[in-house]
Amino acid sequence: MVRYTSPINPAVFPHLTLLLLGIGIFFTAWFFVYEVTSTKASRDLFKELLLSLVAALFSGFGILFLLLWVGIYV
Amino acid sequence: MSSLTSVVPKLYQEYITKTPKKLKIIDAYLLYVFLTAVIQFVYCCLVGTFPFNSFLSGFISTVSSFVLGVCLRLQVNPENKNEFQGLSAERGFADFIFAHLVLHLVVINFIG
Amino acid sequence: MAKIQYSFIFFLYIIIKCNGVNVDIISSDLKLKNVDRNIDISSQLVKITSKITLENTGRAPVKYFLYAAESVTKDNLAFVGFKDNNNKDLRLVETSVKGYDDVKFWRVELKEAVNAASTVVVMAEAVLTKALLPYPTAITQQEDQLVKFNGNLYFFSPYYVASQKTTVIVNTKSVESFTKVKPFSQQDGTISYGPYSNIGPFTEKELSIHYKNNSPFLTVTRIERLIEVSHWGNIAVEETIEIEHTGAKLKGPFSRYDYQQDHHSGPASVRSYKTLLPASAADVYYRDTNGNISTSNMKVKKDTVELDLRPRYPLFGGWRTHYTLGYNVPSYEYLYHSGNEYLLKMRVIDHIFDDMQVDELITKIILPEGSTNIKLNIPYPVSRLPDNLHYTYLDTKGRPVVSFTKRNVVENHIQDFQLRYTFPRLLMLQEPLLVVGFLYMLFLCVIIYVRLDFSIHKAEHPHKD
Amino acid sequence: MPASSVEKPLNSPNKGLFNNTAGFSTLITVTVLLLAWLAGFASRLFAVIRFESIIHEFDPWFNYRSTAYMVQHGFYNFLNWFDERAWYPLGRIVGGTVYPGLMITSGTIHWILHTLNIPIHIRDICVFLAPVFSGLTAIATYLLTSELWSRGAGLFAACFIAIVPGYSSRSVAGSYDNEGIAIFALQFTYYLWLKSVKSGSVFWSVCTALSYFYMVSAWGGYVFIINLIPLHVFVLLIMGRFSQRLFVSYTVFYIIGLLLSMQIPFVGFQPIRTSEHMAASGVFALLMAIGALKYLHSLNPKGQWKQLLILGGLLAAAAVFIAVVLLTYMGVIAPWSGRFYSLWDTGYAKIHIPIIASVSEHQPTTWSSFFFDLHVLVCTFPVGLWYCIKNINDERVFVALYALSAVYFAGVMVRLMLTLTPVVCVLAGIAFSILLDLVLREDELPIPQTESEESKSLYDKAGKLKKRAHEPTLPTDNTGLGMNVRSGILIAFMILLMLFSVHCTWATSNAYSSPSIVLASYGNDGSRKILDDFREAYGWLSQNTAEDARVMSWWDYGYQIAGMGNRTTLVDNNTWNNSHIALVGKAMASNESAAYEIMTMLDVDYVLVIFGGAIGYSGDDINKFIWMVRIAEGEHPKDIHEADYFTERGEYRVDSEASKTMLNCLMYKLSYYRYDSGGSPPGYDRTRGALPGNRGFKLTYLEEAYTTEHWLVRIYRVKKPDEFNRPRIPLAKRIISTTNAVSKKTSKRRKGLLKNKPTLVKGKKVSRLE
Repeated sequence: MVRYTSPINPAVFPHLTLLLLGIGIFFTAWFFVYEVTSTKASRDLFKELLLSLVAALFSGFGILFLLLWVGIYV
Repeated sequence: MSSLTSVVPKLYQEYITKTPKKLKIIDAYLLYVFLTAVIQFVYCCLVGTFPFNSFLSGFISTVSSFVLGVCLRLQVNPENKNEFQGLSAERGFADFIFAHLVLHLVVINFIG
Repeated sequence: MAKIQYSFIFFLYIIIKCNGVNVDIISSDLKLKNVDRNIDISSQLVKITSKITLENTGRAPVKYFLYAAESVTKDNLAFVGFKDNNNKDLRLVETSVKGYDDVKFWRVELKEAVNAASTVVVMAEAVLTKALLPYPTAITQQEDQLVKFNGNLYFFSPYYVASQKTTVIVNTKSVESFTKVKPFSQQDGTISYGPYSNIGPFTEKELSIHYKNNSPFLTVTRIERLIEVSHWGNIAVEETIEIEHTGAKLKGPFSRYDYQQDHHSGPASVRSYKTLLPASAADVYYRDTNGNISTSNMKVKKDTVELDLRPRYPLFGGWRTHYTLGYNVPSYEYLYHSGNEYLLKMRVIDHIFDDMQVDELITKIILPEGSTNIKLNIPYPVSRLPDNLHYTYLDTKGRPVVSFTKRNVVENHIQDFQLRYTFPRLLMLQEPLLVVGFLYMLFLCVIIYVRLDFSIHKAEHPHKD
Repeated sequence: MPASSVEKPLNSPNKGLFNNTAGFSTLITVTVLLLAWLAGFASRLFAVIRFESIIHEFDPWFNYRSTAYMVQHGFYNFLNWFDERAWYPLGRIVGGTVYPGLMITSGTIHWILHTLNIPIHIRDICVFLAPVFSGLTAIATYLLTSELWSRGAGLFAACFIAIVPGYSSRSVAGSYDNEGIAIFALQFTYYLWLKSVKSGSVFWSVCTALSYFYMVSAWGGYVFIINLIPLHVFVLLIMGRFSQRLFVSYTVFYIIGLLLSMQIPFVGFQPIRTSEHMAASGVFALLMAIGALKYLHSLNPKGQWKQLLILGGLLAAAAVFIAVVLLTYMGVIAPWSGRFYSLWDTGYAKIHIPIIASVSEHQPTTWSSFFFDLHVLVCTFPVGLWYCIKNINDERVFVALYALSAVYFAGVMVRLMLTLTPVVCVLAGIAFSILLDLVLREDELPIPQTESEESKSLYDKAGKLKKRAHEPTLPTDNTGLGMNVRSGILIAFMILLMLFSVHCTWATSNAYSSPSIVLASYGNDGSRKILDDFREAYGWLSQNTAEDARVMSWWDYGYQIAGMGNRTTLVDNNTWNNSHIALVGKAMASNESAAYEIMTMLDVDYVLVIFGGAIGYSGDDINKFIWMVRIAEGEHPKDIHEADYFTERGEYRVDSEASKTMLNCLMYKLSYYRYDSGGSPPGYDRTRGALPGNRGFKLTYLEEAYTTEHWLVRIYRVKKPDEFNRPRIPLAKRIISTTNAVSKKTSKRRKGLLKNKPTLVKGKKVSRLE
């Protein structure tokens, strides 16, 4: 039995949060801009799905680390 | 005042000829609702308004049905196309239904 | 299923332990050659330490001996412990003896058997709570608190005691009255009795001391200790504590003027006390239902974090207060693992204030969602409460909660429990993926909404134009 | 989904041509709104950061307590909640005497979060509700302004309202009061109303009615809506702007709104029974009449219908007016309530209802507070108003009326500054947008509309995105009329906006972010010391008194005692029963033995007084005492005379020159009992700068139960009859005083509900909604 430490050092939570959330927000913005600007004809479902998936992934992990950073240890 | 008496039949004539059939149906409905309201009002004057909220909800629901009917009539009337831009007759009817939905939910709640 | 089974076995174990299926007989071979007893009644607790020299007068070696508590004290007895010469704890088992139904017995198992005609020295320690009664029961703000101690003048034992001595530490010169059985002597702060020789088994004689005791008489009426384990590297501890001043009640008015003018005013009242937290404790908060209690200081020392807690108001006799104290500790201090097997080693209860007495303790341990195979090991008997589930951030099926309760707890109970469980590491990804999934659903809704939007418009367009 | 809702108005004007810019300008709009929300939220957190997450002031404690009750016991139990902890021995039917919108809102949020397994304490939800709603208000303001003028103006308005002190004064974190959500409901209702007038759609009218319903459930200020919208309609009628759209939107809104508003138990049948609501029904009837006449006219457009129409309209109006007056006269419709009179005649309250006048927030507004609360906006909003009137249309009539009426009301009562603030923001947003438009447009001739909007939205973030904003202007250095003038104006604007945001932050942080139950004092070295005496006392009450103990205090502290101390109170901030309050005032103003009679009659166990003399806290009971005397005198003119409490020269003093009555009244004795600490000389009262005139006295009927560390709160226990040697009181006298009190209590029951603390601390807000 060895002492258990977190898989990610708590000291980097803030950096991870900012980085991941930043990327996440960028993709989210891209996604929404795409949704707004594209017309019915020019819309590409695959691109939409991909963009939203990337956005969701990054923001999801970003939010998790945000929670950890502010002290909500889930 | 004499002009008034002469005007009434003329108005009636105008109405019969100019109004589309669809609107006439609505007018019939309006008349019916109006009569219901009058009956309720007479009833409350004669008997009293005891469960006041029930009377109110009944009376107001007829009044609002009337108002909504009038609104529907206005929106459906092809003469008013310019007034209500972007509102089709179907949209008007959908709105009418929606308003009634809200109205009757509240009335049911209020009537006790 | 497995969990239920384990808890069942555990309960069975407790039941066996508590009911004292063991029946012993008092061996007539054993004799106490000498007993040196120390009764410390200077705080709110009665702490009795006795040095017992045990002699085997029989022929066969003896592996164990019995310890007894008189019927009066047995309800107040919070803790009993034995150590041998090398300061090692000895195993204790509760037991009973036929014919002595109202006496409580423990069987103390010695490390090595005592051979015939040889002696062994053991140290006994017992802590009594609520054995000091304030008398008078109500005092005014300026008065000192007087308490009465009633005990046994002789060491209570199922064996014949050849010689014994008792020292009572009162830590004050103002003793109103005390039992005088010769030989005795009173020096400043202590009263000594004995040596008395040749006292028979189960002898009781009243020892009564009435003296001034202004030490804080605080009772924790209820403490709920919540330990929440997160595998992201943190263990959160939160204690909800209700405290009552159980000394002499305050009679008459409370005067702020007197209290402020004269720092000796309210000698029996408690302005503040110190709580020691683990050295790694961080993010400490101290609040009650109305918000933060701003009157507290924190000092970080080398091996502890010392909190100087001041309740919102000074506590006089009969006054109560309640608060919540919480902090975080990093997981590597208390959590061990090998592969997916985890072991949590933490204190059942932590320090609240010196010489604390706790009426009711409830400890709850919240494990990460998905933990299975939970096994709990506690150094002394407690009653285990049914397991349940706790829901918090990003939970789906709930986190398992292990909880147990114990009454009458004192400082000697600050010991580690061990909790083993299995947790697949991959499950840690469940929480972020939940967020990701949720966000993705949101985006999908937008995608669908954008398409849906057009279909409605289409229906209307032809009519419009 | 803000993005999608913004998308539509945007796409329509720039279809095709500016497809890409459309996307980016939406992005910018959304970003600016989000930033406005964030900035508004953050600037309201001063109290939380400086102190903690805690409910502020007085009324919020009641709201919090009832929310907690609702969360614990469920909505239906809440509606039927009879609170026996208040107004002992009368009790209070809470469900029927509150606007439940606030509690329902936070209760719903709590419920949703808990179904999602987010265990946030209801207190935190209550604390942060107002800041969150300020963001929604910003969005509603944006929508309203874009409906009125342009999206650029909308962004300006949204940013203004997010941080303007006039609004944040009522919505800082912790000030959990009805106004916090009501302003959102107000703005949103107005937005929907304009939308429905514009489109004439039944759907939008119904939405207006629903939003109005939310407003009714949230705040007594809904009366403002139900009078302003009819006024709008009426003015449009007078201006000859009747249209069928107007007919549709108003009639539907009125009738459904009427029905919905009566669903709130506290409002009940008021909408058809009281004068305040009559204007709306009058306009409704008038509109019906005009609609009918118009219809007849449309059937036969020939003839002298015009005159007939006008005549008919006037006749209908006259008939409606006479009917209302008649009904009022006959008593079917209740006349205006006292508070409304005080809106017309500022002197009314002073003369007739001391309890209303005793509240600082019902004083007329001073000029400086206009500037303090609105800063640069107060100077610019007339510009917006001017432009609105210049380019008038149906909606702009509305905003003009809104502005004018709100200015009037804000002038009458400090509290109503709150209704002025949103419209000022809207108009100032319009003004700024026009001015910037003027300055920028000529620069960028090739890129019209969209670009200017974009740069405008950049400018919005006064201070934040400023640098980038200069870029588009500087490079286009063509001939324009005086580049220097223009950039000069631009820079002046920038400075103005920056000053504005600095002022907003400063005002919010210094004037409006004090929880008032936790006080902070600053030492000479800048170190901060927290004075937590209120919670110390309430904590003591809740832990160390009997569960059913009854605490007598002045009504200001009723809600706090109930909320934090969890004990029964006699009077509280819901001042519906003036005679009960007067009785407490009388007890405080009488001498000890007379007060004891009253206290035994009311079963009082403890008496709580606030005494600031030791630390120099000016809002204490001795300073409020003169209002107690006045209110008591109003109900018991035989026993209490205001003049007795003044010196012969008419001064209000506590030192040895004070009047004898003053020195022997209960309030005085409880405040100064054994008060000998403080600076030099001992017993010096730092609040009033005087040495108390009566010292060293003993209390016969009460004993000190607890006094907090800084003497701020003093609690006394009322002794039971067997605990003291009762001085002989002639039996006859006792009987008289009791019967007196009883008869007074029933004789005059005025339904004045006004509250709050009479401290006249400048710029300090006092909570109360009605």
